[in-house]
Amino acid sequence: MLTAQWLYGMSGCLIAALGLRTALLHACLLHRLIGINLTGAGVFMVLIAVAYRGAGMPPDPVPHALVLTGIVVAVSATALALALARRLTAEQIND
Amino acid sequence: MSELLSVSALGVVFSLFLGLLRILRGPGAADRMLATQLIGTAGVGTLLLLSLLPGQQALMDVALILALLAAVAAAAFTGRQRRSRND
Amino acid sequence: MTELLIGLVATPLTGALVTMLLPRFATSVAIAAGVLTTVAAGTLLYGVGTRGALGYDIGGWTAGLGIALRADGLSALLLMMNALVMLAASVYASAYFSKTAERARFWPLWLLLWTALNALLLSGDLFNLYVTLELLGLSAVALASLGNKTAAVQAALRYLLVGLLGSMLFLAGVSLIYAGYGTLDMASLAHVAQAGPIVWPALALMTVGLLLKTALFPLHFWLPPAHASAPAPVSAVLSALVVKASFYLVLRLWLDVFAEAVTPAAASLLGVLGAGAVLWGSWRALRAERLKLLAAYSTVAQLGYLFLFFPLLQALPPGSARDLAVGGLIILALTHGFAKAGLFLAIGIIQQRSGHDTIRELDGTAQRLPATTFAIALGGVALIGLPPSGTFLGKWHLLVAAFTTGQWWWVVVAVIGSLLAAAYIFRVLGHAFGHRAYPNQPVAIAREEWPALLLGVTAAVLMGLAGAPLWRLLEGGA
Amino acid sequence: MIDVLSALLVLAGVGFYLTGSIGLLRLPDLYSRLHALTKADNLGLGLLVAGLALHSQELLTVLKLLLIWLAVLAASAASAHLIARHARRQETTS
Amino acid sequence: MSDTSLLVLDGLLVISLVTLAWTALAGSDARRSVILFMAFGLVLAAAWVRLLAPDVALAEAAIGAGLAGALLLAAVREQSRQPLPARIVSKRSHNKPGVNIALQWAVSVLCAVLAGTLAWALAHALNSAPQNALPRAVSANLEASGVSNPVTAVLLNFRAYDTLLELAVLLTAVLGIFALGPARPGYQSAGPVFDGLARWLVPVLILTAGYLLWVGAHAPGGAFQAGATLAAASVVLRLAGRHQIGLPQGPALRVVMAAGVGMFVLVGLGLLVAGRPFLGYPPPWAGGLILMIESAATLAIAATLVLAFLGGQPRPLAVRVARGRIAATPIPTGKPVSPEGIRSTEPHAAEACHRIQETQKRC
Repeated sequence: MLTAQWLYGMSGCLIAALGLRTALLHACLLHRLIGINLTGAGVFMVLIAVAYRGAGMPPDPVPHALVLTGIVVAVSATALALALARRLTAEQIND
Repeated sequence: MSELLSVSALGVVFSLFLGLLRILRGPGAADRMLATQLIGTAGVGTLLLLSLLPGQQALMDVALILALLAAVAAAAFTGRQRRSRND
Repeated sequence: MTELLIGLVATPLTGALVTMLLPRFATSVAIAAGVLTTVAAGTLLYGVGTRGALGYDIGGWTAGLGIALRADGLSALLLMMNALVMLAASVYASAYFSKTAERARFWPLWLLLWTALNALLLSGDLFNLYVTLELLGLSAVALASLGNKTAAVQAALRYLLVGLLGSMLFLAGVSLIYAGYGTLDMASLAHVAQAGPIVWPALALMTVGLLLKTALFPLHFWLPPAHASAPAPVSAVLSALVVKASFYLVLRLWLDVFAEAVTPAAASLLGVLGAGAVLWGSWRALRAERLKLLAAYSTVAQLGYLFLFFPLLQALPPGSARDLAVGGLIILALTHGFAKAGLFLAIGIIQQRSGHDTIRELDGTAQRLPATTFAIALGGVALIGLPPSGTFLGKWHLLVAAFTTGQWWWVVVAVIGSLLAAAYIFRVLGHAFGHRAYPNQPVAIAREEWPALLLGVTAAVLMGLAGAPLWRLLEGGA
Repeated sequence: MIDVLSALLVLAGVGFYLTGSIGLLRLPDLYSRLHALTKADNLGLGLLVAGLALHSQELLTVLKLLLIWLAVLAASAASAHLIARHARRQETTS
Repeated sequence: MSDTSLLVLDGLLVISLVTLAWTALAGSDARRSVILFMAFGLVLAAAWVRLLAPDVALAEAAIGAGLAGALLLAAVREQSRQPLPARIVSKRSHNKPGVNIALQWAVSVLCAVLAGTLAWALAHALNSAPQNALPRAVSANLEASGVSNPVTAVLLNFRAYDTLLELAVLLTAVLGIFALGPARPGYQSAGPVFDGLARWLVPVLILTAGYLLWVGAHAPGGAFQAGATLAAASVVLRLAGRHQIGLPQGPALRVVMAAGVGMFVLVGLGLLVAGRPFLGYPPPWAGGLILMIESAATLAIAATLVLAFLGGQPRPLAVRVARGRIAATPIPTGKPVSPEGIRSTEPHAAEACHRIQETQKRC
């Protein structure tokens, strides 16, 4: 049992929950997006905590690769959401 | 030496933590950005200290990226958009 | 033979790249890629039928270290449905999008969506499924926003946020599985996963995420606006295929990978939600003012029927009765895919020709667009579940399973749902055959009406006849 | 001997870091905070880099350290300037 | 490092992360939240380093803290310039307060339950013995993978198919962004200090990107980190008010966007034709093939991220380039474009913009 795994893993769960709550409840789109991104970050923390094997031990590289993929996917989704929001603002001004 | 490195790293992390308090306190966006800048620099310092521990040379690259991208973030904070397409 | 599995992903993906690089030839390239993919799906279906389940290790690495693609009867059938619906909708879209700029935007995203659907159905790896879910979600959102009206963009944005949350929950579940079992390969997980404190929460998180994407009542709130405001061919595949893809995953996880961990209470919960979807969706469809909204709510209801099977399958012991019920579930899903796609395509024609899709003002449509109206009627027959449609067959097995297991209350739900479906379909047809004499001559638009008609015929007639070979395939391939 | 010197430099650097962040926390307004911070953390990092460079044996490492220091120096000077200007502009427009 | 000091470090990092997440999510000031989110990214990068995940730390520093922050800041800036009613606020928050509070409680409880379940299951997983079969398999096959950095081996060899689909996700996002309309207006030229910053930062960023790409085979680094760094170079140019930011135009741009997926598919299908499995690199060639794919992927990732920052299809530059005022080279020529230079092309630019305005009416 490693304390670091517990610390980071559990706070990952907490951060994911906080992000999820904002993503569902907040009125402002930007906050919702940040919420979704933080949910992702929380899940990534869980994955990297699972990969950790203690100081001086090589960690499991597979979750690292998964998180890298996840980061890129998250940033592309965020970019698409921002572009949609921009378009929507423009439409609303036209109306 | 490694003990000195880790204690110093802790010291720098502590200053990072102090910067965090300023971020939380604000009051303006510029204050927060400034504190983010400090967090970036402190992060660079920590990484450099840790990179001298055996087997951690790669951290120097992380420090380099952190230093460069902190500058990009500051630029993004201050850039001014054109009002319309033709000015 | 096994190379077909990667070919089914690589063909539409390559097509997407080529249409993007050569926008001038986009339509012909896309149709060619579509035909190729359909041929591949057909060959795969034949292969699975004759040889049983197939697998392909990408990069030659054993599954677990690498990623494996797998196709059994279930996935081969769904792949075939995908291919037929996508191909029909592609032909339709080649007439629907008339401007070059529109086509240049549409085709690459369309083929990426196809790639995602195929990749999802073939993937044998939990994390890879997360990536395919995101690919499917983003391409669906991008296509849905092509409507380019405020409503479409707004609905697409909500669709995106919901989809992202869904995949995050799914990923959280996947992380737990990896933490507990150290592998992401579904075939090996099926052997080692045990009911317990790791699998239950993981399965719950993944299921909630997938149900959000499948739009199961009460998580359906995002579906009607997104499906009702997208361009017609996009609505067709969103309703017929995209929600079906995440449903397929729920099925795969509950019946296959984590079957050990499923409890009767959990299955009943899904059944109750399904019942809510059937009743609420049908009711809203009956009250809808616009055709597209009607079709979208009808999707919510029809997805509900699929979930009614879960408590029944949980109660049935393994054996021929259970296999028949599984077959009924799948035939229901397939028929809905064909019927709903045909319906949306037909609605698209009406919307384009008369400039609106308000149900009350449909009078005379039957005279002006006879073939289109016929396509709607065919889709309607399948949605209500009249014989000889596949839905009839599927619901029949639902009834049999319900009575075998003594859970007769699901039958009540199915009957009420079917009556409501009959009511909303006949409401539309009643208006379409309205008495007002229409001055115009009948119009026929081959490239748009044929796909809708063929999909309708498949749903209302062919699927009902396909029962026997389908069961054989499922038994051999599963 | 070199080890002691290097250790002293590193410790001094950490000291500057801490001073800078305390300044950031305690000083009354943005501009004085800015001043304190840029001086302190650049010096802090500079001393740190000097200490670490003395300690390290490889030339490549030393060069990389120097590059990082220069990067931070220039980036933080420029960004402090930009942030100050931004804040100034906000003040005048509001 | 001793156990105690590690514990103190962990404590500080975790407290910072949770506090930053909490404050970034609270409140209604979008700019404040974005800055806090960026700070969260910085601290998260430190946490990845602490957990011995330097590859992830690199990506987080470049994408999480740097580019995602720039993206969100640009969006905030644009939003804050709109009149208030046009800002995107969902209508739900304005109607009945009673329903609202009930909804808030329900969602909060739901999230707490989800987090609790997640934590409970994680506790069970962490309590059991760690699963080491897969990491062992990775190190056993590392030799044959063509690279010596295990993370790169997983990303581009063992699980290369994931990476292929992930590049497809990026491509989809940028095609979707393109379909939504033209890019947001550029930035004002920012004066000498910013120009000075850009003039040295851009080449250093480009060099660093190349270095990360190269080093990824045997040390932390690789296509994502390199792509993000390269994109940052372009973003800096954009922020400095340049019009030419290193993005190719027209068909060439589409080629670059498709390059990542394209190279992957080409290599995969080529190997298939040669009788090997899809993406099954022959070990002696693996290193070279991976570097080839990664180079193409770097360009595609960089182009995609820059386009995401622009927020739409870039405006045609043909007019200005034809007049020879701005060289069409990706790397800055060292001579910044003066404000006068831009102003003198104004009529042409205005003409080009007029066409775009017809489709979007308001910029």
